[in-house]
Amino acid sequence: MSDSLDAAALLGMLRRMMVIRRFEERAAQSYQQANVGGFCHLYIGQEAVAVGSISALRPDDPIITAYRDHGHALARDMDPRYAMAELFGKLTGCSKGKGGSMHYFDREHHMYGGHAIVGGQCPLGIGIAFGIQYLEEDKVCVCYLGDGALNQGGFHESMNMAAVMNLPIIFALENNQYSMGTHIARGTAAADNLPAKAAAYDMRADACDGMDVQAVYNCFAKQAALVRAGEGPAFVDCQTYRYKGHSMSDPQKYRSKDEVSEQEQQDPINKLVNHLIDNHLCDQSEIDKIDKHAKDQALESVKFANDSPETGLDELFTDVYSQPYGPYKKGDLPLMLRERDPGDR
Amino acid sequence: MSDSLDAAALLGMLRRMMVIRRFEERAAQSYQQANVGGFCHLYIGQEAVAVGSISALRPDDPIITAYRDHGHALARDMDPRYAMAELFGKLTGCSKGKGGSMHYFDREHHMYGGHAIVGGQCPLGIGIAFGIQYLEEDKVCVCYLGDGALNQGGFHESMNMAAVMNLPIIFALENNQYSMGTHIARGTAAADNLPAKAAAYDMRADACDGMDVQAVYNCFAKQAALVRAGEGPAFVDCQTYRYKGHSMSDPQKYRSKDEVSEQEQQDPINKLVNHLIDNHLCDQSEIDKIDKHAKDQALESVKFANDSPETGLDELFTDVYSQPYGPYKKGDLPLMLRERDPGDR
Amino acid sequence: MREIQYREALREAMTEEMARDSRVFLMGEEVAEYNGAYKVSQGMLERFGPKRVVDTPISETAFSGLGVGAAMYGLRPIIEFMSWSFCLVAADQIINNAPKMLYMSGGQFGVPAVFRGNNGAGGQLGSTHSWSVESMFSSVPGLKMAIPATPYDAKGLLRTAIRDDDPVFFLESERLLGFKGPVPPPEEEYLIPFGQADIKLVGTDCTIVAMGRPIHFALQAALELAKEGIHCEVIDPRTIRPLDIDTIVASVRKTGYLVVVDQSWPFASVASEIAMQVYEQALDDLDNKIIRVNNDDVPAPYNRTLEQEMLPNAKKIYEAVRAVTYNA
Amino acid sequence: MREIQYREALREAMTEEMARDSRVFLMGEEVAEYNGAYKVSQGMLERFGPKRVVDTPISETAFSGLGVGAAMYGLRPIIEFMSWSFCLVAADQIINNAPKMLYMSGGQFGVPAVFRGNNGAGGQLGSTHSWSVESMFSSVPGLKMAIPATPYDAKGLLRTAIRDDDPVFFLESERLLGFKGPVPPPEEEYLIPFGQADIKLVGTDCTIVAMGRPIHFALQAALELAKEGIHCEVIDPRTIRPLDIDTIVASVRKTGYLVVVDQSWPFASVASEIAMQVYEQALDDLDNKIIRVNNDDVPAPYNRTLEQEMLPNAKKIYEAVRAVTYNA
Ligand SMILES: Cc1ncc(C[n+]2csc(CCOP(=O)(O)OP(=O)(O)O)c2C)c(N)n1
Ligand SMILES: Cc1ncc(C[n+]2csc(CCOP(=O)(O)OP(=O)(O)O)c2C)c(N)n1
Ligand SMILES: [Mg+2]
Ligand SMILES: [Mg+2]
Repeated sequence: MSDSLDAAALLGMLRRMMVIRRFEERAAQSYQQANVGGFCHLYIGQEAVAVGSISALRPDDPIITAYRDHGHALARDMDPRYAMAELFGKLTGCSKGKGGSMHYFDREHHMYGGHAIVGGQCPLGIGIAFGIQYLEEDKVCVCYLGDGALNQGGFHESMNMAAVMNLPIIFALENNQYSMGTHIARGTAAADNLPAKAAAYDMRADACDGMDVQAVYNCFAKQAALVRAGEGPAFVDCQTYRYKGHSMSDPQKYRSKDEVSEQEQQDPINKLVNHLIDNHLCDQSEIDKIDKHAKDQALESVKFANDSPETGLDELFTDVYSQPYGPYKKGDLPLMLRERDPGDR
Repeated sequence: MSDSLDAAALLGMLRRMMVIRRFEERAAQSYQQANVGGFCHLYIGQEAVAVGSISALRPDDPIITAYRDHGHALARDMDPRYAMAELFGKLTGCSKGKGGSMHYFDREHHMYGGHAIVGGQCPLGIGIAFGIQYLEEDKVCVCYLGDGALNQGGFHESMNMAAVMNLPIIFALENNQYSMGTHIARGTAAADNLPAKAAAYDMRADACDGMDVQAVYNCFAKQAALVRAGEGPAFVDCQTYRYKGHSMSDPQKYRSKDEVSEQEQQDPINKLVNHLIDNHLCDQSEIDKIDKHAKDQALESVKFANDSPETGLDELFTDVYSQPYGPYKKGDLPLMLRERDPGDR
Repeated sequence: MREIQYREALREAMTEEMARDSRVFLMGEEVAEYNGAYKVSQGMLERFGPKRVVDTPISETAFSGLGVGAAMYGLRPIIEFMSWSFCLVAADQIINNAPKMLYMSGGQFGVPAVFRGNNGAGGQLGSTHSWSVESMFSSVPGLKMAIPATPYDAKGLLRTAIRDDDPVFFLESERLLGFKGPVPPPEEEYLIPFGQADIKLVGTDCTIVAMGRPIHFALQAALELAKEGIHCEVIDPRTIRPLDIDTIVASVRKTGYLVVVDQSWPFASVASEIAMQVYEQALDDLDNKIIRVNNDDVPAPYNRTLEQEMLPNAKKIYEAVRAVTYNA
Repeated sequence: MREIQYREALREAMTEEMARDSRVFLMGEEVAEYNGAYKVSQGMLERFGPKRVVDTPISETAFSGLGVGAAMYGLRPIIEFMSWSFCLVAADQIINNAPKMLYMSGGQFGVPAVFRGNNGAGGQLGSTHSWSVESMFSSVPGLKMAIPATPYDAKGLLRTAIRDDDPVFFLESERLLGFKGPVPPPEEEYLIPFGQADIKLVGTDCTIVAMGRPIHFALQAALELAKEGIHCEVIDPRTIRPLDIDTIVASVRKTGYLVVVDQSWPFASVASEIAMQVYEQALDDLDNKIIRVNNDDVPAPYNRTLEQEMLPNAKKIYEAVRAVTYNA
């Protein structure tokens, strides 16, 4: 536990984790009500990873992730209304309802998207890092990936190129132990020695308890500082767990209820709450207030999404080309980038 | 130096290395005379790798390699006539003139091809190894790759799957230090610590002096035995060097003449000759005889290729489908598999 | 006849072929312990064991290449892509290695592998997850391509695919997995030969060619049109490579009109090809131009209404037939 | 006008655009220290330094994805594939990520990247190294595709490609790299807009559409045919996406005959598409069926004679024109 985090900072992280948790609960509910379609992968249980790491970055450090991306967007302070509207497929969504759950983007908050092909974001991540290096900026790119992505060739090629080119990037492994129904030990050789994955590229490896937001914060603060100091890329194993199924339709026969409830004892939100109370950094009423606000925001996001008008069919042919031709038309930017209520964040 | 190799075995290896060397010289000449087209990658300098490793295998252990494949085919005792005819694009070639230099195949000798997409043979290699395991055979697959292939995603995915599934395969890295004009240290992170590439998959790593055919033999004999004993796959770094350019049109500005001639001091053929002479395992006349025979075979292969009739245009539409339809027709097997002169080997 | 689901038909085909030929195995992500991401392989691990029903890491390049290598070695792999959208990371293995090995090796090494999985949009999965690969891959010589639209076809074609000595791209439809239809009982073995179109509906006034899921939209449209006195002949080629152009041409000679439906993008599509071949062979029999109904030429959107609008739906087919037969 | 090689034209386009816009960089295998595997980028490292002319490992997935990510970040990458045949290991990055990012992000992240390299057979490289990707990839919405046949077009189109805000697939020809043609001097800046076909030869009797290297075969055939009194109009679309169908249709309206030449495989090809669109727009103006001249529908063989026979050569084009105009 670092002493660099004061109560305000911790409460900010708590607030974000709670917003994610409550948002995801509403997302699940909306999915069950058939207001959300496609695949919907919830972040519940993993909140500390996105919040801890993103809190350790500067607001303009670019991030990129896989399809389990709600948490990262919200940790980056995307307004939950735009996030929920995206799930509802509305034009008011962060990707204008064209991306859906797996494809959250937020240019203003330097979120380069959720990406749905496993491992496919890694080459993009080194591209962003290359851009930082090329433009000689003092930034760090964080590229999140699931443990399943460890087995994709694109991950390895990207690790190698990041190392060879000394790119300012952190590969943040969200190691929740499962890729769908496959435990990491079944699909990944040397699963008990993940630093070896970085050593193969002479890359710095680190690890943190991904259920402890302060541990995540400290680890990323350290690694981001090293990257900024020119020490080259890093690979961080964030040990975490997802409480819910892989997506909304997962019978979860590959793990026991006991395993899940044992992991739920490690709940990152409870852990931080306990820390705050135990150390008298705040009282329960403050926490209740934060949770209430998170719940309200989540509810409000559903209302916003519901109330948003249906998308016009003409949107089919917008945003295909930046320089349109023939049937293709210029699209408007997402509402999110055009009209933002600063009070709501 | 192992004492398991008697004079006869060593002379057999010498013979094969000399056949490769002389064959490649004729191939180069034929290329310059425009009898050979496409890309032609010579094996000169690397002979000890193919010959040492293949000599350590059983004749029916399957092998597969990249496009620099002449050496492997000849080490596997493909008749040089069929090899040269392939370069000439004749129907009498090992792949009926349809494959060319980069695509030598020999079903009888369990050579599963040269493959021209860098790293593309690795997934095929684990497929062959899977076949061995599935059929419960006592065989080992050797999958050769260049140092450039270390940076292809398919290599990593294959290493991981080989490890996870405990497949009977040896990944034989022909580390000649260059992929075209790129020195391994420029393109590959941790180039000075290649065992780390295997450690990333908890795979056994080994290395050998690829300019010393006995060292290669011993290394592969040991590793093949371990694989057969069920100890799982291995990764072997064979440190070698190519004397000639990457292909026939390489100005070679990326390395100095001194570097090349220094390496030529390590010549694998000379090394074995010296060993044989110094240890009185044979005399110079025997060596001259072997070389003479190799030269004759190479010359004869050119003559055979030249004299082979032109391929008929109807061959365009054969071998496209095993179960032909429409315009597609059944092809004859290569001459090599139909009519073989055992005396010539 | 009993009715079973499309997914059950696929499972039966695999199960029966695996029982028949010990060289056949199934490999893919979550096919074994999870019983299949879409429950296609449910129960197969239990029946055949982990040697023949094999889970893989998320390594499409490695496991599809493994299938090619194992096929060269004499096995008969069935490689499942959870979705064809995920085959793009393995494109080199499946379109360079699989279909060209026999040719490059001068006939020495064939690749009797089946690559199968969900193809086509319709589940609101967004642009990268909604591929229809028929146009892109059917242009590659050396492979075969089947695309069943019913449980009957799914079973009969998959059995043929598994027995075929060449690489077969087998395009299923996630949207159809639960679709039920008549299939003979297991003891009545049947195979559907490749290159034989099926006339799903006999008609006289306009030919509709469609493949895969859109067959059902075509039948829907035909039903509607029949009420209005336009009797469509609905033809399902069932395999795209080989393509049974003869049956299509014969139908066009009869009806004089053609609408081609294809759930991939219009440019250089299977629809373009079929239309072009009909022009080549039956120009004089056509009473009007051919109309193609494809996906709209845009990436697949997530929004449900937009996605439905983008696909070749029954409404579009209906309108195409009305438009093409206006001079009838 | 001075004459320069096709490769020099490419180099000039890159050099001038890099001088003009500091966000433009070139990345690929052997582009820097080796001066380009085919000497296209000769001297560029010296001029622009290793930051902007960047060698990569043999990691097409990583470096083409890097290009997409860098483009999202605001740079203007030129990603060189030593050959388009090697792009298949990177297919997901170039056809899933590059062309769909703008759409999936609701217009937030465009991908102004150019992917370029050698395309097409003819060098006896065998089946896996002889791809012509125009048919396969032109079906993907969100990308643009250019295919220059002359040094003039190479330079003008590549400059446009680099300035374009969308991903451009730029298909060069190894066989043409040494081909010389007139190009204005560097001080005379010119850009060739996408979607504007070029009439390479004006004629009255038959329209030949060809793209890339086969343009030269078409011109050869036209020369021969002119001697026999058949005056062909040879049209080079120059970009396949967007496709200037109007110029083609206008020509067909004039000549009444059409031969389409395409160096990719026939099934579901660009040739099928062009023919189909002409039928759609100008059926009544056609005096005969359209003939396509494609690669033979087989993998590329190594044997030189077979390979030449397989390609759409001048002889095949000549015969196609004779066949199509027999009733003229
Ligand atoms: C290349 C590819 N193959 C398969 C899939 C299907 N798929 C989606 S998520 C997933 C599991 C990924 O697990 P992991 O990377 O651990 O991420 P997590 O779901 O745990 O966040 C799979 C197999 C895909 N999207 N892309
Ligand atoms: C995927 C892919 N990218 C690029 C190429 C072009 N290429 C052919 S050989 C080669 C260098 C390979 O070097 P290495 O693996 O070390 O083998 P070596 O030539 O030294 O035997 C390259 C870049 C290719 N064939 N495949
Ligand atoms: Mg996981
Ligand atoms: Mg090398």
